[in-house]
Amino acid sequence: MDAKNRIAKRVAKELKDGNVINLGIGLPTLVANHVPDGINVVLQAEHGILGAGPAAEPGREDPDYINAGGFPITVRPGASFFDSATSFALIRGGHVDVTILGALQVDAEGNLANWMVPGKRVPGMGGAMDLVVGAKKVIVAMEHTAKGSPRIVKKCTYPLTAVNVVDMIVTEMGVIHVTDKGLVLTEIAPGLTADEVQAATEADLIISEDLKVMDIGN
Amino acid sequence: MDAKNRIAKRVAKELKDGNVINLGIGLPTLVANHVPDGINVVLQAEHGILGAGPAAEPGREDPDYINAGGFPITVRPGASFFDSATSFALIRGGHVDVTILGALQVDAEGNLANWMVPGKRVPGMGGAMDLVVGAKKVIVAMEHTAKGSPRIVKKCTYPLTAVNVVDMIVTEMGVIHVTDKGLVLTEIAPGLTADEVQAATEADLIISEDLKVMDIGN
Amino acid sequence: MSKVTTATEAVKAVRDGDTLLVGGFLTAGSPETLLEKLLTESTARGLTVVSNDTGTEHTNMIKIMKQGRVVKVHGSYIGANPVTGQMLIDDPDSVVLYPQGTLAEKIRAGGAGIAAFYTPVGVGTVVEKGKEKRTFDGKEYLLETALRGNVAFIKATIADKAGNCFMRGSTKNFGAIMARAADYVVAEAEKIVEVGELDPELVTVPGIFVDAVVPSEVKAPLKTYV
Amino acid sequence: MSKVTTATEAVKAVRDGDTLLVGGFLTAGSPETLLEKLLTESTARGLTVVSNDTGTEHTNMIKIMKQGRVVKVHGSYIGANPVTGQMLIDDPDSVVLYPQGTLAEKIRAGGAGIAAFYTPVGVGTVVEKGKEKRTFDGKEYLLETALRGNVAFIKATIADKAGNCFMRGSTKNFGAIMARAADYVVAEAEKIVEVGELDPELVTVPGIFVDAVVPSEVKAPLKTYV
Repeated sequence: MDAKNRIAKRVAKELKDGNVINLGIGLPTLVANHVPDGINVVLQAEHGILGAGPAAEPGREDPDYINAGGFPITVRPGASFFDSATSFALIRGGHVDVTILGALQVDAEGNLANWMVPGKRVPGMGGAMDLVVGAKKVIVAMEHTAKGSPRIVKKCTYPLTAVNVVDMIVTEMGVIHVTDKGLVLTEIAPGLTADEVQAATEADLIISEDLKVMDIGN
Repeated sequence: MDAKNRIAKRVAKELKDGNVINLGIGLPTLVANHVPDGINVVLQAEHGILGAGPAAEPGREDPDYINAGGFPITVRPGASFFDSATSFALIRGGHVDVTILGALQVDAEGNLANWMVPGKRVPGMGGAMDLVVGAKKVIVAMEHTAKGSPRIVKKCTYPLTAVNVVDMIVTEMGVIHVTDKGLVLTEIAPGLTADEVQAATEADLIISEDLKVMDIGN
Repeated sequence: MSKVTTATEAVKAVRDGDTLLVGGFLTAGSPETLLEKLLTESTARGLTVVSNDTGTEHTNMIKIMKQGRVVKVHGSYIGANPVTGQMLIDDPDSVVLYPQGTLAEKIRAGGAGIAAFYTPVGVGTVVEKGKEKRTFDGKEYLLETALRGNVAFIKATIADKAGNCFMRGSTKNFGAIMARAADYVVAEAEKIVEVGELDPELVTVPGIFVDAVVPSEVKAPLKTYV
Repeated sequence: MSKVTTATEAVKAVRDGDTLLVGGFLTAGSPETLLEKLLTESTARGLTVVSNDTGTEHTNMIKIMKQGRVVKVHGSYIGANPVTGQMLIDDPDSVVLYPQGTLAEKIRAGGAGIAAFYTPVGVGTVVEKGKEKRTFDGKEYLLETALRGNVAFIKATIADKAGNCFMRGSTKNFGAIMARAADYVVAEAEKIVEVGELDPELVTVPGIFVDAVVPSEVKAPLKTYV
């Protein structure tokens, strides 16, 4: 399993039966492939779907059923559709249990920057600001560094998506919880040392007294 | 034709093809029976119907189709249903062309009092405040006096439904427009004099230079 | 994971001191089965009830109120329930009346994460008492804040076992928005179907908002009340 | 009274300097027929466009923008339209970006007679610049005002001749709310039926909001854009 799928698999273990979840573009979409048996989650797409399903089979695409990336999808039994105001009422109103998304930077206070890089072309924030403010739990799922440059920083320098919203960070190196005391490393990938994770992390990590090996087993 | 139906028939002449209208309880509901040929209006019911139709035939009542008075009704082709937040968004957002309702008092500034009588049991304002603030045109349809006591007053003394919202008053005695200069009597019932209308009216009436006989012809 | 249970079980969610949102407009969409069990099987008291009208003389809410279990009402038109009318006379603070659209929008805001909004309705009337007034583009508006409940009772025409609800005709009214604005939501349904049997385009209330589904067995009598 | 007309006729409603609301989320629900006629048959310029994304490289809005006819954009995600991206670089004030839910709620407010509302989204970010910040129950919110347009272009799956629209699946998105927030609304529909043929329970946009209905003849290419 590659790094991205290991991350996605670990994130999927956070999901509980009946959870309403929203998956960001890219790596987070892989989480859907790793949802444990016996756990049924309801995938929300922010432009107006509850109960989104897998990608449509080639040749059977339906242009009225797309995901938030414009990709043709299917829906599961029990799905429903609605407009964008209703959809974001749902999101802002705290009805999404878990939102999983990537980050450019996350910092020790749980601040998140994931929508623009200064000096680069600005794509817009889309629904990310709404999702992280509204969701009950925010999980950042990303590769630990950007070509060796830390993404988990003391203080975000990029424009923020939201303040103090991230609950948990899952990377190929480990699992980090955002707490009032700072970032706590609770799980670590097999074969790594806490020092190695700290070396790839700009923010100071508190090493959990109960540090476990990162759980991506069945 | 009795007084109430003469009032309703005159009000109905104000309606234009395609108008969205809301009819209050009581006398205003009679307006639906007098809509001129060739004029199609869309009846809105504030609890979530567009395209309300006549009362259901006895024995064919459908408990899921009621009007705002709890009465079983039918719907017309092209109807639609929605929740109360959507319905009042429609009302407040200015999408009702004409709202027709009764009054306890109307005054020279177009203030309306129609929801409570001090000292009597308070039924609540229901949707009346929303309707008169939101509708493009507000027509008060009522009998000119309450057992001889004027309803068209210099200044409302009952608790207001809304301030400066009434456009037009239609009674069995005549038609009065609310203008910046005050109340203008523009039409008068056959056989009455302007003095007689004034005598039944507490507020000062400006008699239109173009005073016409009240039009309840075909 | 079926959400289907009994009304007797479901009404246990209502605790002393709770705010209970009750869907329905007069008889349409009124959750009479749940209210009947709240009347007979529950002792929860000190309740705040949010309801457009608190029902009529012939529906169940008035019976619960006669038991003295409702201490506060937020509503709009209470003319069909004389007990609510009497509460207002006895203690003006015990019944808070709103323009119907303001009540609906407050509940929608409660479910939508909107703290407050500015509406033009009520300006210059008793409704503005104690509220902030503010001018936008030359027009005056009142600030109204969001309203939420601990529990909501709603009525569906059809529900699937995952809680997706279809509310037919004019029964959507307040139930459809209250379902989004309470911590625990119980839907009674005239018909309960398997997941997948309800057309996704006909879902009035998505199942994620609904915690329990019970069979609807009691109907409100069809009368004219205003 | 049929509202059916041609797209060529309908786009005449757009005048110089107008604010145009354009439904759609990427390709889903994008009114491509109307945009094509706006491109080829209209000379309206100085336009302000309100759109979630201003479409993609392969849809029609970008072509209208290349004609220099759009002077301002209100949107949320513009990553699939490089012309909008360039506008933002050339003149930061020409493109106003909002959190997607804030944009949707501003448009809903515009159609609902709500002057402004308080949302928690955007607090502590660039979005709060110039906006009132206020605390309710210990949490900070931003004041956002309503947004309306002169004309809205929306897309329906089925419309009847009175303008009642059914928008299927994920095509409802912004079109369903924009229809309520513009002075003149044009719906293009894949299928146009007689009044009475559309199930009242399937109406996404009631016909009273729609001024003109035209046949939808141009489809957005189905691609992935993000």
